Amino acid sequence: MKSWKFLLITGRSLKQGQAAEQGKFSPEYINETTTVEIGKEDAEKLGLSDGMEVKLKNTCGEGIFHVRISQGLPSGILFIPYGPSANLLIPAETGGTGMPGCKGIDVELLKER
Amino acid sequence: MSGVGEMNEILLRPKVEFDVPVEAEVISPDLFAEKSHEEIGSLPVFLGNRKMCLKDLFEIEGQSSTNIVLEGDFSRVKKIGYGMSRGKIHIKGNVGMHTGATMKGGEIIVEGDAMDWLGAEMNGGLIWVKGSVGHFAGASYWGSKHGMNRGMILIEGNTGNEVGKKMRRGTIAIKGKTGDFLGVGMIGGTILAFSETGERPGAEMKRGSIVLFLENCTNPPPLLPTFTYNCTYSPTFLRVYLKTLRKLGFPVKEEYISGKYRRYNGDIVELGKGEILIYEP
Amino acid sequence: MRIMWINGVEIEDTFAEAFKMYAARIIVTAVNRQWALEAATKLSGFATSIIACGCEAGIEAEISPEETPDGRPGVSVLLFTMGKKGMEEQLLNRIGQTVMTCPTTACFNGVTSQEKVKVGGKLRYFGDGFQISKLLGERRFWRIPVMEGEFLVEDYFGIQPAVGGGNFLILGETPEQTLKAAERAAEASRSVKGVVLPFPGGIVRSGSKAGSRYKFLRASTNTAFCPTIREQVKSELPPGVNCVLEIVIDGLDEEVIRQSMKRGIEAACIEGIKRISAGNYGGKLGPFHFYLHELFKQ
Amino acid sequence: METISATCPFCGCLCDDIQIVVENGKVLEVKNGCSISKTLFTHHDPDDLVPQIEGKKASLEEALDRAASIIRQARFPLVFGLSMTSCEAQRKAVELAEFIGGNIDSTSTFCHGPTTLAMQSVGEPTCTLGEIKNRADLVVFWGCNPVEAHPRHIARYSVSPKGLFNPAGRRGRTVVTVDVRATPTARVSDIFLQIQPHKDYEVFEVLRALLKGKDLRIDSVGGIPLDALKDLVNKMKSCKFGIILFGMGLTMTRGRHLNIEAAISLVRDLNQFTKFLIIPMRGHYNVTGADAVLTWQTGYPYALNFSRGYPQYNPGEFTTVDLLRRKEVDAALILASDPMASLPRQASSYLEEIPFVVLDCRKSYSASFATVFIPVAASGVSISGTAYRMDGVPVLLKKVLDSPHPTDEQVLDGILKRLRQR
Amino acid sequence: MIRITKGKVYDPINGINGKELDIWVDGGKIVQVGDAPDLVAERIIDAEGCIVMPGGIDIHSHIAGGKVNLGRKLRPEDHRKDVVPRTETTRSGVGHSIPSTFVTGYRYAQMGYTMVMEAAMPPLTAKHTHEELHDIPIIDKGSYTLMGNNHFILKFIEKGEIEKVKSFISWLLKTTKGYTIKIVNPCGVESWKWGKNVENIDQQAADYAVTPRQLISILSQIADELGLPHSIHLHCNNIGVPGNYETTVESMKATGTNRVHVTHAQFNSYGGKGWADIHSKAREVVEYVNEHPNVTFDAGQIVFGDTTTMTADGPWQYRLYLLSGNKWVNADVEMETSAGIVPYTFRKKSLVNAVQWAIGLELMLLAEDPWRAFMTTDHPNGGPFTFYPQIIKLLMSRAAREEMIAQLPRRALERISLPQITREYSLYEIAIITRAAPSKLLGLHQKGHLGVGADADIAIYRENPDVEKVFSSVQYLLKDGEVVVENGIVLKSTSGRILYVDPGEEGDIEEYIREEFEKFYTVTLDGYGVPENYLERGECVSCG
Repeated sequence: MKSWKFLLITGRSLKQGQAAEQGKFSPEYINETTTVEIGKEDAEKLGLSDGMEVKLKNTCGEGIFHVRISQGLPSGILFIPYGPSANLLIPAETGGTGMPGCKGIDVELLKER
Repeated sequence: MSGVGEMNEILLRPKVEFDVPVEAEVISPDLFAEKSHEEIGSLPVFLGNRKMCLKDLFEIEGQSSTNIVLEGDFSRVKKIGYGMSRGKIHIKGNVGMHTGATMKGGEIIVEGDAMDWLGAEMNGGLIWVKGSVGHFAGASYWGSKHGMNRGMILIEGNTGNEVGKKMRRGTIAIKGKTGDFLGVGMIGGTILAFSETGERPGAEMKRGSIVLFLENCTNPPPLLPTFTYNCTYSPTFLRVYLKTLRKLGFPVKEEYISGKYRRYNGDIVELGKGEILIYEP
Repeated sequence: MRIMWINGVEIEDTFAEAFKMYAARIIVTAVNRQWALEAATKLSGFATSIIACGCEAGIEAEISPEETPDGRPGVSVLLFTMGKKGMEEQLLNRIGQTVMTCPTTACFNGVTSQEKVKVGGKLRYFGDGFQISKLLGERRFWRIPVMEGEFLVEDYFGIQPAVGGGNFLILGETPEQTLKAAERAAEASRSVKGVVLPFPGGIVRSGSKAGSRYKFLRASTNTAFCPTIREQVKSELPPGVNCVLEIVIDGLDEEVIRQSMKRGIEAACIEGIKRISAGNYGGKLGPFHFYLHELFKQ
Repeated sequence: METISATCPFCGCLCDDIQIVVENGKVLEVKNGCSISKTLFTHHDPDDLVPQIEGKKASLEEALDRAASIIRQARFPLVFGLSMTSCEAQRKAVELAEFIGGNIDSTSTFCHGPTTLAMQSVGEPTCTLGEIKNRADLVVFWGCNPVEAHPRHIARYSVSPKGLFNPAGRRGRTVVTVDVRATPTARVSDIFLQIQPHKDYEVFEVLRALLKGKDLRIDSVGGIPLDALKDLVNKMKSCKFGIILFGMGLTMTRGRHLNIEAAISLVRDLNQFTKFLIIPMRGHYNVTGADAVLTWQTGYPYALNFSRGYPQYNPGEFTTVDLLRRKEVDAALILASDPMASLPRQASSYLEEIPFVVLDCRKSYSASFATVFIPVAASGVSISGTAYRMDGVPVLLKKVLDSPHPTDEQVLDGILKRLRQR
Repeated sequence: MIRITKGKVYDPINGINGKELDIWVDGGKIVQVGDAPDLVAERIIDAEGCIVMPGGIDIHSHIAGGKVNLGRKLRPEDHRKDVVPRTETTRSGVGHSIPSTFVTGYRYAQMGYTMVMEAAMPPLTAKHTHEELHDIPIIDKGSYTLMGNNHFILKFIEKGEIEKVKSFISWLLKTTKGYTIKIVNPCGVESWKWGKNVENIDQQAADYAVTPRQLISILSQIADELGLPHSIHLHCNNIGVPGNYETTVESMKATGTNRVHVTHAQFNSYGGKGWADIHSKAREVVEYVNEHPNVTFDAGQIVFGDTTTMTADGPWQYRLYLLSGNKWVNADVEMETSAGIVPYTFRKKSLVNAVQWAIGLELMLLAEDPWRAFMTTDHPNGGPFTFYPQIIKLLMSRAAREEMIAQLPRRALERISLPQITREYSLYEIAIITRAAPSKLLGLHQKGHLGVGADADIAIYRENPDVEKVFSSVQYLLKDGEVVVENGIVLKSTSGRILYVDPGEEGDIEEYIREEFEKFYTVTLDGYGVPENYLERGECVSCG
């Protein structure tokens, strides 16, 4: 399976905030927090389109996400809204500060067939 | 270095594997001196939130000594040698956080690894770690104006981030790799890092010296743009430091003593009187 | 009065009278032996007598790279003054003018002592704010930027009580023989660690006595030992003596002076030397009295 | 049908101008609120929650008994969360943590904990949000995205409102966004500087150097041309009142607290030229309150340990992610947070190895794994109280709907009472 | 019923100076003084060898609120060196310069204090102040509401609408549950919102055509008209600046014959053109006070050592940051005020600090009327309140002062007059400046004395030749008639009262300002104030 290296950023999205209020087990929340955003250019290069499933993995863990193509993302960077799925990929090392590094994480993207 | 069985030393071994942290700043030559076996055994320690006696947690051999030997896994035992002013602690294993923090004198030798805050805000004495250490060795505690103020920390393994943070005086030498922000906010003192270092060494330093040897480092991190190159030369003071380390038995290659170094000053967003010296092979 | 002879030379039963002084030991290192010696020679230059030089100084020894703080060839210089203040002044001026100025050198303290004088701590101002302090253990160094690179000098130099003015006189038949004996004596005296012979080649020809007929002079020529006026004064010279040379020794303590005098006298007792004597002021001025005979007891 | 004034208990904006139309205990309409606020009030349905022990339905009394017994046995327990409840409950949580000699930590641990660390190093020149509205002519959003995280921030406080000394509102301000991605916030800004990930520290250093008039021999830093930064520095120096608003883009990236330290130092230095201040964009509606309550009661804002009967503070040592990663705690009590959803799995998975108690007003991931789950009434929906806005302004939380459940405070008190009787 | 017997009683309000008298306490009040053959006590406190005084009252201390709490948050290094474990009866916390709330209450009580006034409460965050006051045990409390840079007050004055100013102040005191009008660097703090300041009392604020002189004059007038139990509480312009004594004297003059309390006067009694020639002008300031019975002041004495400075005077704190290079917090509060925090160490070796130290004592020793001079450190600005016993000793002993003066730089001596001052306070005078006068200044009739009907807040100290020891720790402290501290140990953590005023002259001002308020504030007007339920034991003190 082919894989590409990316830097992953996790963060808030409006939908995630809203969906959490609808319930952590609501389809809206699950859907939003298993979405990975990718820049248009990268998506084209990798042959990805909205809704396609990809696997993301790194030394912390792995997860399946579905693609959403985003205008704002520069090449080489992925974005996932905060949530249990994103947390599979976030290292718990805090550099002695208490704060895990939730942004700019090395991940590999694998295209599901 | 003294071995076990030597005359007049106190030997401690954990009785159990600790599942929660232990706070034991009483493991200190200052407190063990002139105390009977019984008195030492009654010194207070904390196993999590339970106040206990030293003898509840450790097998103790010997009495009245400033020479302490620790055998076994002490990686969850914190504050060993905290504030000590004399004597010696020899740890034959790993050791927990805050080892030798705020110490004023004496010697701590760790055969294994040490966790975060090793020798934080220390004021004198020597700490020698054969293994690796965590973050903030020789650093300031949160909020403090300055970190290590005197003394020497020698580390043969690797370190975490912010080693020597805000240090004012003293010397830290690291044989292995160092993490990010080596010597951040330094006010003075000297850090010698022999291998690879993480990002942003010397950030916000006012004064002090960071010497990078970058041994086996193929891809050294760029210095911050707020450090500026001055010249390449052979600093005499460095010869004195390296010779001193060698005399103590810390491994230093001959070519470093007579070698040339690139001198950068910074951090210009602060006072700018600090320096990073980079060995030029 | 007992008489003592060494190798046919009479050792007079008298004593050398020495004074309390302060001493400092300065270790000068440089890129090589030559430059270290160059600086050390200048550092200890014009320092024969406290009377007019402000201090007495000399090269004590060369030091191998293994023994110097920075692992480079070094030279140790001993410098003697009467007081602490004078020492501070002398070290500051001399190190500033002769060591700092000399290519590649560095300058370290060679005396561990409670008492000390600030040197690097004052010289540092030459750095115009760009000087850098380094504290290693209990020792502080100053790095002063100079055109060639950096001058490294120790913050404080230890000073210790010392002994100045150990001496003996070589009374010979001819100037040639006396000079030869004095040269041998100087070399032997110098071989003791902890002493220096501040005069040229370790030898002084113009020995002095305290006082003078002129009010403005505190000391004047040692008339009792001047052969050319033997008959005009109350002379101490035995018959046949036509030349006298003196060896003057400053040392860190009495014992090294004793050793140094002993070795020097032994070396001086060669053919053509009539007598070995010593300079004193009747025991009124200095607390240290080195009786020549006692040097050779036991 | 009645209209009730409310304060929105979602984000650190704590908008207190919400009007809620209620009929028969049902919310019909949420006026003034953002889309999240509307969802929050309309989706509030606590009725299906019951106390549970190991996944099985239990009475409140049984749940409290079990919770107390878990905590009583623990030697190194953790009390965690606190940021989505009122100060009154937070006070009780501190009392409990102190009584049991445990650790206590809030969600500051993974939002603005690094901001606190930076503040403790260099200080913090800051202000209340009204100062921005009334005075700011330069607003810089750095590593934050209020359009999605604090939906009314821009309209209510920082960009559009007309202020006392800024009658022109939006037109009277220059808005700059610095971010890795072109967020919706970037799109409403006048200037967007796209920065490479992890390069914020370098950019701040360069800005500080430029402010000090230093020449730098570089063309760009962190993907931003030096000329753009020179321009930004000039704008900062020449504005009348500038503000930096920053978020997780600084606290969570490489450098963490030191990124903030650099940002604060820049702002501090700018005060030699003009008025310039900085405000962290706090996320959860009362995480600022958690900081405040902990600080006034103990001296420290988070990452505390009471093992020795007095508070010890040390982020990195007593912070939740570290305590869990190092597997040091032996029990946990979680309120007003959902660590199973919000913490790195590497850390939160340890909770499954120890007994833990969860208090929550809704079904959360943590609740479903908890040894004991106790449903509570939602602060700001069913209970009144106090909460602190991101800028430290205390705001009243109001009761809008009834709840069948006890408050956090009552539950904590119940546990505490059981612990005291022995 | 408790009977305190055999103690030497110092009760200046009732003219009792060290007389042995029985004091009878019941139901939280003093019910009888002297012999009472009819009364039966359930408990007799044997006060032989003890001094009996009313509980101490601190009229100016920063103990609660947003700024204090930011100070706490700022300084973990300050807390680490002074930790306080919990006990069966007390909560844990930290001490030194910014103690946690519980510890603040305990430590005041342990020193025999039963009432403390928080000196600066921003209206917008008044709830915060009250939340913290709630968590300060044992002592009674009140807060001064910051008004010297309030938008509405400045605007109304600018427009000459003095009646509106009065209504607004009345409303604001009630709304914030404040005790009096606090003025900090009037107009200067408003200017600070643009990074500026005012340099004298006739310079207008940056955004309003109002001068400090006008503001001080009008607000002091209004305080008297409203009959507030305490006068305006004034932190003058130009604090900490050499030469500022003129501003201080001018500020006092601006009040005419209206009451005015000049706070931490030490920081405002400097002569000289700069730090190089700073010298004491305590005499000039005190002379004005001595001649004008409408004026009172407190010392703001400094204590050598490390502390945390915090005031609502934003520009001053920024200046102090520039001087010290220490970490700096600034917290501007929209429409109203500001705050700044800078850690600072007062050093004996520092010429400026030595002069400051002397000025505080000079002010106290030169003041002729002890009823108008108050001992404070402006906690924690001059030093932590826990140093009060040391200051009492300095006031009472010239020898103690000389011992300290000997340690100061010699150059300081020509800049101060302290070495020449021979006065020594008596115990009776100490009782005046720390008990009787504060209660009078605050307009409280049931406090600060031991007469029948007074609140039974009584401090009993063990006599000792070292006065510092006497006042460091009480033998007994009775609060509202209950023994809460014994032998320095807190036995019971009770709740004190919150005192506030409601002058009742707000009229319809709330509705008048509503629109403007909601336009420029970021909270709703209805959510602005402090609801009654924040005050566990609220007590409204009457005006007029």
